Amino acid sequence: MITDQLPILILAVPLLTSFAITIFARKSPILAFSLLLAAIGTSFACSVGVLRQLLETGATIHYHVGNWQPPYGIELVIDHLNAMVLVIVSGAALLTAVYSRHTVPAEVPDRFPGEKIPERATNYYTLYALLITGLLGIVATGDAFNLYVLLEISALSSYALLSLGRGRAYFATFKYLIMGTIGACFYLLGVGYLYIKTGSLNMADLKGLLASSILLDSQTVKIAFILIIVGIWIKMAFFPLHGWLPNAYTFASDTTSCLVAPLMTKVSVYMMIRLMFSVFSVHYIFEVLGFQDMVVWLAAAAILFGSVSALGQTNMKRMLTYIIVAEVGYMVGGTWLGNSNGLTGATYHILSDAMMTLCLFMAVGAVIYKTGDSSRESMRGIFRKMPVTAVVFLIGAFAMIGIPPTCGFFSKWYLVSGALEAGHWGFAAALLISSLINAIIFFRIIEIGYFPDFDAPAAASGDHGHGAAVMAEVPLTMLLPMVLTALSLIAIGVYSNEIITGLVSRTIPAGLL
Amino acid sequence: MTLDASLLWQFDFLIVLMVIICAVAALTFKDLITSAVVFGAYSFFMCLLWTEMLAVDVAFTEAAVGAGVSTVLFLGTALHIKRRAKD
Amino acid sequence: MAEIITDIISKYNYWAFLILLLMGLHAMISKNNLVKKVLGMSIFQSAIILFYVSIGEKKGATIPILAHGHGTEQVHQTAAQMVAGFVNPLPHVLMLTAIVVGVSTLGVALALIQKIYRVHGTIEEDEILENIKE
Amino acid sequence: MKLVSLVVTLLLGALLLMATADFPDWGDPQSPASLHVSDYYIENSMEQTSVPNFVTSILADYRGYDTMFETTVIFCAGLTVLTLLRRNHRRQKKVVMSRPKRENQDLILTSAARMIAPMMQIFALYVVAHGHHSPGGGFQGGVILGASFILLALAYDLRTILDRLKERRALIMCGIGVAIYAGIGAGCLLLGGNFLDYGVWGKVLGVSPVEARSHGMLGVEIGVAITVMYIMFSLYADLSSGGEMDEGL
Repeated sequence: MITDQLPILILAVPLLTSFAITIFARKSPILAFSLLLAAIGTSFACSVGVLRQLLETGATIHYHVGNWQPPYGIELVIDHLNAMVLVIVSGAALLTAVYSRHTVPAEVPDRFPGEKIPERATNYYTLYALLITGLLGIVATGDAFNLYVLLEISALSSYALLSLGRGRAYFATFKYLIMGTIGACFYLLGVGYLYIKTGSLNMADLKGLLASSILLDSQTVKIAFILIIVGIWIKMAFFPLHGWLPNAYTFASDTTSCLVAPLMTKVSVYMMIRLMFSVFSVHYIFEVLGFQDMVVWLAAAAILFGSVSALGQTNMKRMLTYIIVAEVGYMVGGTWLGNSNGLTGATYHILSDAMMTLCLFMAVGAVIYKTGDSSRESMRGIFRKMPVTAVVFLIGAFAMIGIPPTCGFFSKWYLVSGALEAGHWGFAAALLISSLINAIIFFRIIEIGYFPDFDAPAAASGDHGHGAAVMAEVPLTMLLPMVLTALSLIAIGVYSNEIITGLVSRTIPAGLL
Repeated sequence: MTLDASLLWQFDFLIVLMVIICAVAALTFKDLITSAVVFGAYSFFMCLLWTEMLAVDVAFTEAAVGAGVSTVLFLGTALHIKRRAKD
Repeated sequence: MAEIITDIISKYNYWAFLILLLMGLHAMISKNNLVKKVLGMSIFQSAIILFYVSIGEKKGATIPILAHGHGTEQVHQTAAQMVAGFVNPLPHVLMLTAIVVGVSTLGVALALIQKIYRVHGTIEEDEILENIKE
Repeated sequence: MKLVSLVVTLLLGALLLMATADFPDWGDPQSPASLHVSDYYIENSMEQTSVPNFVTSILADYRGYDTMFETTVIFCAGLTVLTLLRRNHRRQKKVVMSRPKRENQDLILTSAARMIAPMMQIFALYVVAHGHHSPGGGFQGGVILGASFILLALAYDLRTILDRLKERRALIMCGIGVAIYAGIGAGCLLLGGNFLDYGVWGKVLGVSPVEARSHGMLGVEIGVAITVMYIMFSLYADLSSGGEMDEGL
């Protein structure tokens, strides 16, 4: 039955499409774009189908690749948590794909003065499909080693996409490559340490084996856990290990930022939650190991560091990248609080933060597309010139600050109540301070955007006359995904109750209060 | 016939020693081309070590990839950039 | 003392793994030259491969290929004997994948280095940072 | 930076040292790693897939899903390097094409390379085809095939080889290689099996499912070999010429 095959179709369709683009569409960016759009659309439809199937039956879906029983073969395991993340990843990828219609030809040109780089746009789309395959694969897999391979696919394709940016992008990407490789290798080493003690690679099987009391206080397993978590922290740019992120994302092309910024860190957070609770257990992490306090303090530091650094930036993209560092702190802290409210907040925040980041990056990308300038001053007069973009930016900013009814409010609500429940005043305070700083950052930009250009000399505004800037919106293919993202922010907020009781609360592992 | 690896531990030990020496040398030489060639030797000793551990497929791959293609890639790059490294 | 020496010798490949791993990591972080960083990365990765291959080792076992695999004659061995007779093939498979990933990363890293050299005119990290500041 | 690195390295070293004492003895046949999952492969590989090389049967069948993505990683790397480095000087293209080939081609080198290359290629094909029974398989064979072209390019020059092995075709071919792999997997979906369940191909090929697994693996290995060969050569061509595709080493 086709419904049985849905889990693999989510991955196989973009994968096969990336090859199809290479083979058939090398000459025609339009054809490549259509193929990509169709593939990610199919993938999104399949993800939604899997989610519906899961909500109807309530039973975790297991898909045995090659018809081999786990732990001998590789299985895809889809429960409520990954079904949600699959929909987010494929949905955000779909929106960005539509958005990329006009931005990619502008940002990844085939022709430069004096030299021609053939087929860059089609290669861009191929790499895009591979990145999405990698991310979806990470989310769907139930095998610890398979996760490493997919991690490397998404990493390699993201290096390629990020390096196709502005001048300094190469060096920034190189640093990311070094850090990313260290992270992935730490993860691989951690899996090896688990393997030497258990002999298994399947996540469910590992969990069963690790529950035995001999392995519970084994030094090797403890170190395996530390290696895996640190590896993932490097990948998600958690506070002391975040050094590569701001530069890599700032100098990337805007479409790439729209794609990579919301998805990579969120998928890493998903990986952390998955490995913490599906390979190790609540008991192991919070009772046997017991360094959650330190991690939550680190998360609080990440939030403060990210927010304060964002405050000092005048380049809009750079500012957003520091906000990502802060947001990673939210999710890591929420997960490590060790109570169900905190984890609910963190899981719900994966959803809302992916959309918020996407929304803001798209809006900033649209402004850069029109003005060619990423500094804060490029926002001047934006409410007149680009009203739709401005409203989208406003909604994204409200969500980031946490103003109801946007979704940012509800995730913060859960995170703060989780922090109070666990008695972590520091984390709660960091959350509130960060909201305050976000408010300052965004209201300053909105102020710049709302008031027209008083200071500019009349000569500069040319024959348009003073204060009568004409409407100059971006093309429809960019407006549509932006508006949809902004609407989704409100929808996720308005239906937060349904999402949390129907979906997020089912992902809370047993044993977490 | 079974090959018992422990019988040959002196030989193994020598290979391990060579691997480490090659790694140190590859990282310390200031001439990138020398480094690249020494790295090829490192890969080759690594491949011998893995053959000793009866991981024939891995050794085969390392011989083809590490000692062969990787070295050529390093050389190809080293010729296109400044050959002397500062450290 | 003798115990320590036998301990070191009996696990010498784990020690080698440790030394190579740390050397690679140190080079990746501290080397100034980008090619050297990449060399460190390759050593780091092959150290991990060495570790995995060491897991697969079994005393008294042979290479993981069934002899007489061509014919249909029955192999007169119990399952346990058979398992003890071959080294563990699973880590080998995993490491084949890791080697491939390693060479892919190497290729991309070297391509980036060439691009960096074209843009900044140097591949020493401190000089690039100075170049950026200007 | 040196200090930070030293601290990090020593910290990691201490951490890993702590675990070493806890490891099972090296080469212990009773260690958990050799008793839990891997025993299943050793006992059942021959029966279930009719492939005596356990590494091949795990690589291409039990964990074939991993290997598919591994091949994709290679593909991705080749594409990345090409996208990063390739540049054609449009105006000068004609000039480049008519630039004389390397003049100081060494007679001994070229004759030796011409003799070695076909043997390498034959051996590579053997490695691919015989991977079920001996060490080797698609990946190793592909690398050797690629290396034979690299050898020719080193002995002659890059242009001579590129005249025969069109660069533009290389990327298409390696796309086809991975597509063969994924296509064999996706074909199983159409035949009513799970993804990469080669057994169902038996219905089409007219052999038993176990035989079909063996054939499926061979098909997959060929796909891997094609991809790896072209990517290895194109990595060399791009990196050694700085993307200009003229001189090479």
